Amino acid sequence: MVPLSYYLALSAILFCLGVAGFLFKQDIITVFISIELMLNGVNLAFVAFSHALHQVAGNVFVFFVMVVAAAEAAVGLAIIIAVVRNRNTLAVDELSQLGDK
Amino acid sequence: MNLVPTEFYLRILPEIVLSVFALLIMVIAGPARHGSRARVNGWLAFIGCLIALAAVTVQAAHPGDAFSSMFRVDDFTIFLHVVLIAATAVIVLLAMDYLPQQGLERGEFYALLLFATVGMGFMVGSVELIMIFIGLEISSIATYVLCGYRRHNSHSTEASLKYFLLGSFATAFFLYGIALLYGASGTTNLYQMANQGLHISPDGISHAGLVLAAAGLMFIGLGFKVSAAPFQMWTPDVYEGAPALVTGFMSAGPKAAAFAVALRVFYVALQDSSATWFWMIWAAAILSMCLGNLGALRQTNIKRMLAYSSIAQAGYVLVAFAALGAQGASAVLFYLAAYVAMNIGAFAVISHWAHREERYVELKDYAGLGFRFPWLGFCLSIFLFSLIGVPLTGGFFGKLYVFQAALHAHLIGLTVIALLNSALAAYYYLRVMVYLYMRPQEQPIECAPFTAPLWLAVASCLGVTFWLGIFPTRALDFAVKSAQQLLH
Amino acid sequence: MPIALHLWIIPLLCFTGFLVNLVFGRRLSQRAAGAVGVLFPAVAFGYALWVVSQWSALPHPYLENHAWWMQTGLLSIPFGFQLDQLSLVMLLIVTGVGLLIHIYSLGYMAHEGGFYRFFCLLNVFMFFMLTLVLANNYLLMFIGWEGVGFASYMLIGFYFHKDSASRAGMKAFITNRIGDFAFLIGLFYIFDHFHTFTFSQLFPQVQRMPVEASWGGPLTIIALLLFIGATGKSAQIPLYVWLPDAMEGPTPVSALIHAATMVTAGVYMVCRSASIYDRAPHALSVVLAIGALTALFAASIGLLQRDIKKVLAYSTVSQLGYMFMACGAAMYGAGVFHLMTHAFFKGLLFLGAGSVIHAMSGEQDMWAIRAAAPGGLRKYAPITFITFLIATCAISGIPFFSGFYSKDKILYDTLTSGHGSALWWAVGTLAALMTSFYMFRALFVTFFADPQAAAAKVKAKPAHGHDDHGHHAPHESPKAMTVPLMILGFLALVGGYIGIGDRFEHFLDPIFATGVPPLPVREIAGGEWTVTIISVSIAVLGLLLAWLFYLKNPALPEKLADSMHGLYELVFNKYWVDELYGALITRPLAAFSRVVLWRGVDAGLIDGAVNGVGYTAGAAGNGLRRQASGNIRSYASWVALGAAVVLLYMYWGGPRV
Amino acid sequence: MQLTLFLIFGALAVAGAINLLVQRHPIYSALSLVTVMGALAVEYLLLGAEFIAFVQIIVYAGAIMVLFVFVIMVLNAGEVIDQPRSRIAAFLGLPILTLLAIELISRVYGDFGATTLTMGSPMVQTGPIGQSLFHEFLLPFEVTSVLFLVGVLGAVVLAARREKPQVVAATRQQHDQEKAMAAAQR
Amino acid sequence: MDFLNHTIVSWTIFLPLLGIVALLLVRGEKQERMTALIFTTATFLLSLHLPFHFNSAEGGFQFLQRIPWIPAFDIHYTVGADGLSLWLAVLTTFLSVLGVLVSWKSIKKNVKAFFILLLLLECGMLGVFFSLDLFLFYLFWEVTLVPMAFLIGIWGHERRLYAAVKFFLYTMAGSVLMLGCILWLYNLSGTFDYMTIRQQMASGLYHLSPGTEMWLFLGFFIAFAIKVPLFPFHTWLPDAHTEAPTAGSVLLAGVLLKMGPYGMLRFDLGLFPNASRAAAGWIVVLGLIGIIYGALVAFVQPNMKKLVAYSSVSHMGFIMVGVFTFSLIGTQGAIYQMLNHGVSTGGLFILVGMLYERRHTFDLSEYGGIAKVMPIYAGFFIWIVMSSVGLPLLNGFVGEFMIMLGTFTATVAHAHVYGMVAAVGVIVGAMYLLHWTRHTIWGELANARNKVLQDLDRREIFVLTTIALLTLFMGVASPYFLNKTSATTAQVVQPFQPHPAVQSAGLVVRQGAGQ
Repeated sequence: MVPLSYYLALSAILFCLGVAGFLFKQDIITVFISIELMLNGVNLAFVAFSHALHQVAGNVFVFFVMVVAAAEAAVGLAIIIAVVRNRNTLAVDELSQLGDK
Repeated sequence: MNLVPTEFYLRILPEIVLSVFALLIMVIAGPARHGSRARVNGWLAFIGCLIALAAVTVQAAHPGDAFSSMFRVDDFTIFLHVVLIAATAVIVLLAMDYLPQQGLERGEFYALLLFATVGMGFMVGSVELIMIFIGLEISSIATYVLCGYRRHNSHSTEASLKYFLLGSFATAFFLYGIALLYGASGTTNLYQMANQGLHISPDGISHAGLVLAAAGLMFIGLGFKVSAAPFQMWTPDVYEGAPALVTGFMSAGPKAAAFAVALRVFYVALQDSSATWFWMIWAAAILSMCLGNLGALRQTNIKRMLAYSSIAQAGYVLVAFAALGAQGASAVLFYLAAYVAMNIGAFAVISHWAHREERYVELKDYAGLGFRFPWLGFCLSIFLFSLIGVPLTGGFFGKLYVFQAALHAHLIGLTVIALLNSALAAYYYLRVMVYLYMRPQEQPIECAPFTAPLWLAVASCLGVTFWLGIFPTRALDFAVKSAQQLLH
Repeated sequence: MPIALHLWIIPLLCFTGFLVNLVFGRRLSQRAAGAVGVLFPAVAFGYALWVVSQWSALPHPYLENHAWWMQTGLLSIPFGFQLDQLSLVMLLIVTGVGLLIHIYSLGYMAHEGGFYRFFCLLNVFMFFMLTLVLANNYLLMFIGWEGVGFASYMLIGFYFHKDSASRAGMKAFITNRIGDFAFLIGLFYIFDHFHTFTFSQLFPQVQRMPVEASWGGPLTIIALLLFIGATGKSAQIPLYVWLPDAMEGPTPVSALIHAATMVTAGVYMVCRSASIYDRAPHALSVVLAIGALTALFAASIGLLQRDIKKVLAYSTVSQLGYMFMACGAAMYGAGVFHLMTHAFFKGLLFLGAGSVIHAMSGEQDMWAIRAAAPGGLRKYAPITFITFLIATCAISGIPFFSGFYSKDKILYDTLTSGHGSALWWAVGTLAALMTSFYMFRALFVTFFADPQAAAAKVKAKPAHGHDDHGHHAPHESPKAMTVPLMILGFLALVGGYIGIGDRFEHFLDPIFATGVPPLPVREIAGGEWTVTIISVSIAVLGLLLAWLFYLKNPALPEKLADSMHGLYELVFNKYWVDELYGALITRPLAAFSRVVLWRGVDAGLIDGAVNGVGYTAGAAGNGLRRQASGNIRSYASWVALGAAVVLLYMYWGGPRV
Repeated sequence: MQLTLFLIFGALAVAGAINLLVQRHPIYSALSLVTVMGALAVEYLLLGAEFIAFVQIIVYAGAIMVLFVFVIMVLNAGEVIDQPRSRIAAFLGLPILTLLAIELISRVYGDFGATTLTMGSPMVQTGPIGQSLFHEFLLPFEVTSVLFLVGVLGAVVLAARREKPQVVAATRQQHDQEKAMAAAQR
Repeated sequence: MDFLNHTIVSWTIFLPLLGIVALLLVRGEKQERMTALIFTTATFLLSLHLPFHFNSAEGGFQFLQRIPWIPAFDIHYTVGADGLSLWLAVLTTFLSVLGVLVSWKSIKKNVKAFFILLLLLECGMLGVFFSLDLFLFYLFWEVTLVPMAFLIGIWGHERRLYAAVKFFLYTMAGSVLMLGCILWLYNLSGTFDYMTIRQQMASGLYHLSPGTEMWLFLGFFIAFAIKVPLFPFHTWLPDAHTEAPTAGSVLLAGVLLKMGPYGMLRFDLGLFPNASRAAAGWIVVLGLIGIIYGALVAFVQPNMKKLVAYSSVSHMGFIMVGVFTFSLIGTQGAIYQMLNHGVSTGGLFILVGMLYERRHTFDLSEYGGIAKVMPIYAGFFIWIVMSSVGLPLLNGFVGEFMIMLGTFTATVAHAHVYGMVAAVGVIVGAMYLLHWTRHTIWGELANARNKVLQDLDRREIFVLTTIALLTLFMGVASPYFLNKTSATTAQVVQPFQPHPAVQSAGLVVRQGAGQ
């Protein structure tokens, strides 16, 4: 007997840790990974709700989220590769050529 | 298992047409990659857009829901389809001028544009959150790629990465909002949420708080996409770094689509809690206008300046958004239409003037342009005037409608701030014209020959800008009807 | 209406002259321009004479109205003219003396530049002056009032290349405007109370009102305001300062405008408003006091002036004071009488002075003239001398000359009238003494050889002369100048006789019968003869003193000046009034405008605020820009912050649904 | 029992996530994420989401994360030893995060505090999921193909090396000409 | 004729636009100048139709034309003329002709664009005066803004950019608030039609609270006050004037400033009588400050154009006082003063421009003794300065006098004080103008570069003669102009009269005067 709220809290924690990763990590790939962590947190919430509501839909949503994550990963990593080719760095803080100085 | 009824496909016909043409381009993009034959891709894409526009009429002839009520064809859908596909058509035309000039001509550009439009089509037509999310992702991913299209340029790739990372970050919030809303209501269909009322979830417990949190989270995602403050920080950098034409596209299409989604979500699904989220919109509107306009004041790069301007423009749309009701929605729609026309028009001129590798995007590069190339200068001026909100242009009538709606909703303070902002904004738009006409040029910059697609594109933007400004009745009626259908 | 006089033709004739010379003057020869300039006033004078011939057949007053000048609501102002005894007198003076001076100018201005321009302006002056005297309402009168001011301004600045001339013109105009300001407010009060400016409608209304006993009565206020206007135009204390400077203009101008006609407009206006003044005894007392004080004050300054025109200018101020004294004593007829004789003799004096200056190639300093004309100028310019002598006698009040009759009348009236008093009579008499002294001083110094001629040196500073004159030996002036001198000499001699037995005043009586019963006349011992004898002795005394000082014993004045050094300096420097005005008003105003208003308030405060808004916006924009550092994680932090705030609001701040 | 499992794997997931944060080398972060995913797969199983649990392992942890690791290898990514330059993230990051976490957790926790889930509820079978994918969710399912297409196209556009050398040369030449022209005009 | 009467206003407004089309078609600077001249002249002649066929007895709108435009907002293209707009429109067309003439030689670059903007400006200004639909009014209001800013910015002098931007932003800031108020009115009434709104406002249909009415009033008022410009909103004016080309200054001073008082009479007084009454005291005080302040600041200006610009502040102060004391005479005077100021100050700017064309400086210290080398110029100079000083028989006096008299005798509180303070303007006005005269055309011809100046040529003489004759005509024949405006003015001031008896008495023209 696990209360729904436990699952939701876990999902929120994971989501927030993802945010933290985005905010604090220094290299692009980890930042991207943090986004995946956030999505995982959301997925957990979907599944938990799906379970609580006795619906299939939530599971399907998670499926779609994964699909999206896959597409995003493909493009995102391609972008990262393009960036690295241009700049030869993976440090997020290095990528601030644009911006008001 | 029943066959899917034909109307369902007719209802998404524009998307199908666009996808088909995008695939076609992908297929022939290989053989026709370079040289004069590359132009075939562009014309193909343009024809695709025209056929898609024709398909919109087919779509319009079959109003109703499709695919388990995931997609809805109503006037709202039609209105935005017209705007978005027309915008893409213009961008395609411009690309035929821009890409060869930049040495970037490859068919994939057009395919990505069309796919992005497909995504936006689904965003505006869907009434179900997951579908909306997927549409959003399609258009976003395509746009991320387009931003980095000049892949050997560090600015372009940096912009792409910034947009991608921050965009995904914001999308995660949006998705979390969807999850919470799903949990609170047991459904992801917006109209179903509206019908059952969000106060009572299937378990019989009120989840009003959760709904509000979901509203906030979704606004973060959507606010990011429309570059509303305080989620606007990415805009200047990405707009500056992306190829000028892509910037034009980004500032128009995805923004309009995201606003459409916001309308559906907030006006339809979340209408019961409007008393709460209203203030969020209200604050975001003020912040967007002020931050956008103030930030633009001292910019020297015209793309960056227009980025800040687009933040401010989002603020004006949010003013209409805050007006609520059919009037607010129709004002949003009308303003978006006008904004798309004038902003793409402005970027058309800018992207043509940018020259190879976008060397000339600083304001000083525009010195004396107005008299050396009178038509180019004239067009840019008209678009800027429209952005300022000078009468006889679509921008003016859009603003008028926005402010009228806001005043109608007794949002006096908001309207006054918006009015003052639009006066403040005049400064930096005018500054461009100061360079165009009032400063002597420092170096003679030659202008690439004006190609037919460019003229066609600019002329249509000009035409629409004036049409919306002088004879707005038809567009206005359409917007009103769309808004009414949205709410029913 | 049996006779239509078409009075409008008279001013318009002069205006035509103005226009003709304005448009074609440059292309006309000097002779033709002069002919045009003289012809139109001549015809006007002829027309005026014809009007006189019709006099007996006319209704009194004769009125005519033409188009509306202004017409809206209650305000309707016609181009309307009025001919009555007063305006008839003025008409004749203006056209007559004016014509003579025009003719004189033909000779005087022959060698000056801008010949056509001079006649142009002289004609336009005539036009405005005639409008002033013929107007049937205050506002039309105001056209003339301002217009003559304009003409005077232009003519004072005739030698525009001289800074002093343009400065003097400006000073005249602005000082006049200060008076006009009060005049205008007086007009506003009139309209506020009576809803009309037309004499024939206004005065009957006024005449139904009682005599006011307080200072605050409407008529008193109106009368005082109008009088302030008059002090501007007629150069009374405190606004007299422009007239001496106005001598920068060509001498005929001084004669016509600043002696004979324009400056008397104030007197004319006060006389015209007799109905109002009669009911405002307080205002009358002010008029009397100001007039008497001005007479004395200006005369005292005249005592020590070295420039012949300046002497005459202060004399004019002083004589105008006499006229106001008459008005202040409610004896308007005497004022007008003096106005007329003054026009003759002062016009003559100025023309004579002009002739002298002409003879001396532009020299104006009396001592310099004396030095440059060995043996006395009278030998070289006998006609000028004789006419000048006549005029001097007239102004000094030597019996049987015109000035004697009018001035004597004024002094007598001041003493005896219910509004007058012995004090002001004494002041007037003292001024008369001074007048006699300084006029004969001028005569002696200018026309008679210095008894110490052998040793004479020009002590005076080099005088400012007319650039256009060459330097020739002293000579008599041409006919064009001497003939008007002679005519005016004749008038100055006999002009007073029409006043014998108060005939002139009785002629004017219908105008000044305002319905207020005259105050009882104060009886004095010996009646009029007492006053006359005193006046005559005073005049002779002045003559003798002048003779003593400047012919008999020329060393005496210096000794006297040394013994009363302070007083001498004070009077010689015209009581420092110009300097006082400059230090108290003109310069502080300019400095205030420049430093406080312009630099401080306008550029600093207001525009500073405007630009400050812009600057603040720009600075705010720059501040915002600093946030756009380009750092992805910073941007994400902003998004997260936004998210946190939004959620916080949704969580805590939002209205519960 | 369920609670225990939930707690164990929940703790594992959180620990993985924290490890992701703490690790300095991206490869360890990626592997930490795989840990999180695995732990979550167990949680999905606890929630009866069999299909999702396996997809999580196979597709997410298997395919997507492999892609990550692959890219990390390709780029030869190492530790980033840069000084952090985002002042706002450094100073405001933690407060913001704390605020956000408190808000989210308390909200979701508070709203469903009373709802408990029983393990007794039936497992979601793969069959119904498939059915709904081709029935109710036909449109999104079809549209994801477009999504993938875009993904592929994007990856190709951005990452593929394929420019023909002579074209590049021609482009350069043109560029140089333009520059020379501009210089001459100056 | 009937057709013409119904469409004349539109013809007048849009003939300049036709001129733009024609300009686009012709080639060659000379032909462009001629085209501009032909079209402005034609517009002027066409606009003369209005006074000749105007029914003076009718206070309402005439030559009405009404075409539905945007039904969704009940926007109509409604144009017409009444006493307020009649002469202002004629003034506009007249000054536009002069604007072309004075630009004949001074504009050397981008001639075509210059005249296009000038014609566009003319169209806008005419539209402002003729519009009877708030939407249309705002539209034309903004249309005037753009060409003016460009005229300043492109063909102006050293600090033209600053001036153009300042002009644009300052005016824009005011007009957006007006837009807000227009929309508010629309939300109240459901229409943009001026006549309908006015009628409904007057009938008290909306039950506006005094506070609301005041805000609405202020929204309109600030836009107009900036345009006037009323102290302390005036600082854009010296900059704009100093930098503008001559034609720009002429039209700016001559017409654009008039849009302020016109708007106040039409909208503020017409729609919000209660608020107008409540705010009048402050406004009159500001106007009075403007009169004296403008004059004093003008007095110390070293720059001729700034001097004239500040003189405008002073003169426009008179108009403000006349408008906001609500007397028939004062308001009539204000209307007349608008015309006078347009002609006289336009003339002054032309005079300045002619000197500038010869010497390329506005610095007062560079001049002096000009009368010696340019006697014809000096003659016109004196004439027009005198018209501005307010010499009776020239135009300036009539307006100023009526304003002061109307103010002094008005029924508002402190009317006497207002009138007296306004009359101080008579003194200070003479001060700065004569000061200017003294240092420009008078004095010694010291500067060697001034010794070779050419006197006016035929074109310049023609321009100045026109103005001079007009000042004279307007100075002596004011009833010709004011009889046509009086019925409308009576309507405007009617709500402000305390007693019906006084007001009807005010309307009766006393025919017997002087007879």
